[in-house]
Amino acid sequence: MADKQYAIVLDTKKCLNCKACTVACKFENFVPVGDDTYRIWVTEMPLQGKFPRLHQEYQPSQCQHCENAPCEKVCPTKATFRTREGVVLVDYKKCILCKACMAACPYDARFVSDLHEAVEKCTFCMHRVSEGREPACVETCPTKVRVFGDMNDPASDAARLLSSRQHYQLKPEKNTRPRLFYLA
Amino acid sequence: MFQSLDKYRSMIRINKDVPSMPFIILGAILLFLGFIGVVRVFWQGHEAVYGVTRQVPWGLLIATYAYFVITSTGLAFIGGLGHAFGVTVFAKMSRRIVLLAFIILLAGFTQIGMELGHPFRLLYLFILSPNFSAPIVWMGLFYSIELVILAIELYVVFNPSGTNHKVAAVLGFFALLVGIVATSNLGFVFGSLTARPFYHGVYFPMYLVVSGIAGGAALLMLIYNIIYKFNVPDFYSDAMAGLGKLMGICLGVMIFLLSWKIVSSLYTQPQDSVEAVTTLLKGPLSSHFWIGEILLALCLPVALLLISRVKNLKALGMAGLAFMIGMFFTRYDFIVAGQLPPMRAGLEGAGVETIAGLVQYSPSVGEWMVFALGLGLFLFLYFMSERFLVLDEQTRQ
Amino acid sequence: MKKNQFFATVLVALLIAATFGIAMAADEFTNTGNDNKGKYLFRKNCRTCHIPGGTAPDLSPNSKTQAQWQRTFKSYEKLTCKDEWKKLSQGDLNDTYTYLYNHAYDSPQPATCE
Amino acid sequence: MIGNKMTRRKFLGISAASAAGVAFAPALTRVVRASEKTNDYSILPKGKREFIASNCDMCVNKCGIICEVVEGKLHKINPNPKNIKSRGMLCAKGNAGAALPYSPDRLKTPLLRTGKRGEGKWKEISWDEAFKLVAKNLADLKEKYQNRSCVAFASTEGFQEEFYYYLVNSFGSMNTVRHTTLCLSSNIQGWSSVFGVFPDADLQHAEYVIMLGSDRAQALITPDSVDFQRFKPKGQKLIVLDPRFTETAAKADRWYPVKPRTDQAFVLALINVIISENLYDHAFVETYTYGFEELKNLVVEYTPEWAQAKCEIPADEIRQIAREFAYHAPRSVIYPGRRSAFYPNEVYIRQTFAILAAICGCWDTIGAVVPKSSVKLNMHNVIFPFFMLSQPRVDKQAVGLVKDVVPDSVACPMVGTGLPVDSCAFLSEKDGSWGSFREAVLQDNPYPVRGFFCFKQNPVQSVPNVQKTLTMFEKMEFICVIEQQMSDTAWYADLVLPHSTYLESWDPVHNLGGIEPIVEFRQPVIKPLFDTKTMFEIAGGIIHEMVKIPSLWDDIEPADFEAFKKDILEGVLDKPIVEYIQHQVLEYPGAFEELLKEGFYTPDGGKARYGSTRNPDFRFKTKTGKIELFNERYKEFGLFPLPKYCEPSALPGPDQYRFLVGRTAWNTHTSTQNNPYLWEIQKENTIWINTAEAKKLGISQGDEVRVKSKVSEQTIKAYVTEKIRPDCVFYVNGWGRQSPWMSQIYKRGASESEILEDVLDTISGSMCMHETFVTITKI
Repeated sequence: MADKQYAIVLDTKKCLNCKACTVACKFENFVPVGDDTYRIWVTEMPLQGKFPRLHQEYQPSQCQHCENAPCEKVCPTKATFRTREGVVLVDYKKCILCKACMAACPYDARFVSDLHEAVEKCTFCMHRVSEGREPACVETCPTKVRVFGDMNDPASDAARLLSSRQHYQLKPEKNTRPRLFYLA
Repeated sequence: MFQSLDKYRSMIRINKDVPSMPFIILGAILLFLGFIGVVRVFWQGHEAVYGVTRQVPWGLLIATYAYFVITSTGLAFIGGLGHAFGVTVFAKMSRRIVLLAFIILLAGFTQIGMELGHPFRLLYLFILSPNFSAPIVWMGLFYSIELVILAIELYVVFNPSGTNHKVAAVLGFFALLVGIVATSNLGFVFGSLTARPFYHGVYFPMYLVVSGIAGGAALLMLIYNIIYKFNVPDFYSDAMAGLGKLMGICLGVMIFLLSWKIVSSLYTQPQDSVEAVTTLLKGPLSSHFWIGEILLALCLPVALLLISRVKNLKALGMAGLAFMIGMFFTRYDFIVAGQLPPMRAGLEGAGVETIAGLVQYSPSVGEWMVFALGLGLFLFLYFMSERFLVLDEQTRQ
Repeated sequence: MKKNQFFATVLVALLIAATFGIAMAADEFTNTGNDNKGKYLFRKNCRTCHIPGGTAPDLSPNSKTQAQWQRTFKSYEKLTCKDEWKKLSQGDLNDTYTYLYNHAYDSPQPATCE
Repeated sequence: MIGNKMTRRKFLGISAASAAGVAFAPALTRVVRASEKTNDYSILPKGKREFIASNCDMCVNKCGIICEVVEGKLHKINPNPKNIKSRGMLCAKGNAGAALPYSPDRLKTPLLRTGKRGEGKWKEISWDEAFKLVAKNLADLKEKYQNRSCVAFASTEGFQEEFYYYLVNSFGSMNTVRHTTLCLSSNIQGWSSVFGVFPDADLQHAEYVIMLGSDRAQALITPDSVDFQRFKPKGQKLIVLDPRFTETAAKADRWYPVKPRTDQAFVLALINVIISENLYDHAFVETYTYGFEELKNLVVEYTPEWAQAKCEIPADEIRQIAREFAYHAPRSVIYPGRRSAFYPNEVYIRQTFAILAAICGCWDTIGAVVPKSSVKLNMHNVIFPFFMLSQPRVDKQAVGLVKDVVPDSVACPMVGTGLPVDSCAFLSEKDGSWGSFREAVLQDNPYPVRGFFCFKQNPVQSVPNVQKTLTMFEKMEFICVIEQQMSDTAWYADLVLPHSTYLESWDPVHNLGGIEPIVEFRQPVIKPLFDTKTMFEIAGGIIHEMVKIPSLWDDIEPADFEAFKKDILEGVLDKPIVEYIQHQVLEYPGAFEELLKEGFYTPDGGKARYGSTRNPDFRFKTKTGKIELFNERYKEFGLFPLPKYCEPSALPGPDQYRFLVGRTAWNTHTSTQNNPYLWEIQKENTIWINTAEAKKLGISQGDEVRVKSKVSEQTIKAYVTEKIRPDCVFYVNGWGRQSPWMSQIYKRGASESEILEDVLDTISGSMCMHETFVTITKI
């Protein structure tokens, strides 16, 4: 396991619901303005309780970069593939826009991009990561909800958070083994 | 060279008995509408013309694709029964069966061709970079083979030197087999979607095959009634009765499968499945479901078959008509229902818009136009064939 | 004698002048002048030297409290630049005072000399 | 957050997507290579790629940015991780700034009105014509009214504002009006009344934080919005009081939906408990403060039980909070807040906060409130002439002018003499009070004001009671607006001058005071896209035309005129702006190069500065030189010297709701809503109504409702929620726009400035934003 295994650890308790990450992602990745065109999002979780005893959480999310990615399995042309670092990517040139991956994704993380003429989604900003920079959403976040790092490197912030804090993944019942970890 | 063409002359005639002209004209109009749709798609792009969304990526065109190609494999199944399994009653229908199967498969291909963003890319990527874990690859492969088999079959049944029955039997067998495999793979395109429990599993591969056979029978019963103006000669009564019985059996199996699908889905887990079935039973798709799927596709044909005791050929035609209309809704419902429960709740900021917990989909004008293209192609080609080709074994003899 | 007389006269004159000056200053310098003009005068007359890196310490209205400005104006004769002061009319001095007093360190609206 | 869900429609999404695609996609043609074999993930075209450090101008925070420019086109604005003020963050607005230069709604050339005002008929003119026109109008107005102050100049903070003041001072008007009285003036005044300055909170180290009416999670302020969650010390407790369940409330350990207008009662009770239980910092009070005995006597009656009756927070919990606050002192923060005035007693509310901090010794030490330090910059010592025809501010003697907007019963208990004092007494004279300024102009008292200039401000959207603002505009013979887009104010102008964006121009450096002071500046990131100019160039252009008109200079000394031309024009405006900047940082060798590289500068590496005032000899900027618990200055002015609690003069009537205002994290005041990347987050505003009240009124989610106040009525969609007190309703500001050139947001939602009544806080001159009561009816 010499390769890095990238993951994002999220401490949603710090999320201000400020949407900085969603806008940063759009510019970084040429995602056009539009209701359906977004790679990441910040969900306002249901308000709990009755006035004046209220509680609310905010949940930023994106493509989960599943180890067992349903989208990869159903892609007829191998346009969707996993890199050695465990990042699920789309080779836009190979996409025939059958949209099977969109139907297969339990996280609704994919959409049709007019710009790429292919299905696109979060790439963990691999173009930045390969330059030694953090993904745009990670970098821009005021409170640093997201921590990006290598799970194989025990010294990385991400790995330390995972080993020291309780965490969960989204839709574990789908057996997708996401690379997005939410701190409890 | 012309001499060699001469032998085909016996295959060509102008058949004025068949009421083909209205259908040819209708087909031409639909083709024209479809052509406009195609131009729009190329001009404005898929995203602008189609009503599909991020949450409902598969819409009307997948439904119409399924509607056409599954009916085609149903026809191939019936043809195969005649050729390969000695069910001789259908042999007299073999030209129409093969022709229908071939044309309707072509119509189906127009739908998927217009639905895919890069249909031409598909042609070489299926060879250069196939992903064998993807059901779409197998579906594509088997439908392509099916098209080739049907094309050869077409050549064989229209061979003026007479049909080579051995070859026809082998081809028929493979058409039947590949058809079943292709359609069940189409079912598995959905069956593989673990994200959407309504689709997931073996139900759709089975249901699509059975309903396809019923559809093939229904289409044949309807077509014969049309070309004989609801006065099908006795010559065909045994074949028609055979079709009626076959359809009856399929309907029975369909009712059986559907009932258990619905009942099992209504249990509390998985939730998406409950929600999808609820959209059919009392949700946004309930009118389609109860009128189209239950009344037209199942109850009415069953009633007509039972009442006529599979003897009244008009009733069979009516049953076929009802089923073909109802089946359209069945296909549409099955595509849409599974996608209406959202993968993420429609909470603020989620980017998902829901009404009563469900995402919305309704086909756009552009999508209807592309459907018109497929339907028009089918009507135009088939009734042109009726008009200009010798399709009856009887008249040939 | 003559010498002494001269000195005494000068001393008396100075005393009188000083007393008069103080009395006048105390009476005349009020913060009801034109502080807009005062700002202009302060910049023109004082800030030529009282700037960072200038020949005199940097000065702004908020360099002193109101009381300190009051004292400064009362006894400007003690300042090395008193000759410059004398070139100004009483009105101009009062306007300058108004500006400095109104924007002094402990005033309701302290100002730096931007 | 608000209403984005209910307004989403697929077909709109498509049209917006394609429109935006057309607008922005050509900004860069991207190249995409994501393939398994090559491991090449680049998405940018090969070409010259630069990272240019600069400074954000999407709001007031001036966060550090690093702009990624590819082949001369701006691809992305990234946060500057080194910037100590913004702590390496960049919010949604800051990111969306990358779309600003390329906006199709930008003003591209000077526009002269040809139709009626507000009709929207414009003629493109050259800059030369525009400068001549402005100079001529200034000369004409000066001649006609024999008073330079007959032209008013509105502006708001910004790096180029100082050049606007070059224009103002070259003309000699005293009537300038800034954003302060719609902003922090009451807050600054309240804290300054005690400490002489307005401090910052050290949220990074505080163990106990009380926030009253500050939504730091949404109304983003750096570094506070970062610190209060990111660097929150383990175990830090956050107490939030707000009538709305804001994102900040969602982060709180305890949230109290405090009854509006009673925050002061809560804090007075804290002081009461802390003094009566002897929990205050004796040594600190002894050494640094003045007037403790008077304070002690005042708060005797303000028991937690008394406060509970006012603010609806249980007395036990008030007691507990007081004890906890005192226990954690000095690492306790009563958050100073950064917002406009809500109530007429706003200054006293803030004074009460400051007093609480003072008696607990939570001052100028780690984890407390800390006075801002600053980096001294080298000023341009320019002297503007003194014009004989400059009359004092029109609102100089505001007493009497503002009676209509100051309810007697409000003024009475607070102001000893019964009437407000001069509205400018507690403001920097440059700031002016919008409320009293507008009254004075409307009344032509004491003289007519007939010209109006506006730079970066948008009074039509931001000053309560928009009808009055428009009536004021009707009086004007010439209105000139300098803007980037056709704001609602620009829409009513006679001449609109297009200003360059912050990404296309040099800006002078500015010192940002704080616990860690920093100097920020801007440099051009991309070449100007259109025929726009900066305020530096505009001021120069206009002044050059002005010096050609002799009548503009007949009330100054000829020598002054010559000096003016030499000092102001030749000395500053005619030179490259870079020289101006270099002069500013002359004292710090290498600073300019550092600025070019990093976009900011700190002389000492940005160390936090504590304790500069913790010296018994330190003289605070108060009358006594001490931390004043008893304010001698107020006494002098006839105001209550202590934060005496006074009952609200006005309360919502039956069927009325108190109207609240607030912000979101993705828009700045009224200036960013038209940015497509922010618009897609929120496409219009809605009115928040408590679920139970909505039920009573028969209103369901998304219904259109009519909102009626004393001054206006509007329709807006309802957002039915548990997140607001039943007796309040809420809008987020910046919607219901009047300018059709704000293409995405024109007439979407409803405008807060239209529904708000104009009520003045007479001490700070602030507009009170929560003193409007409305009725709601379903349409």
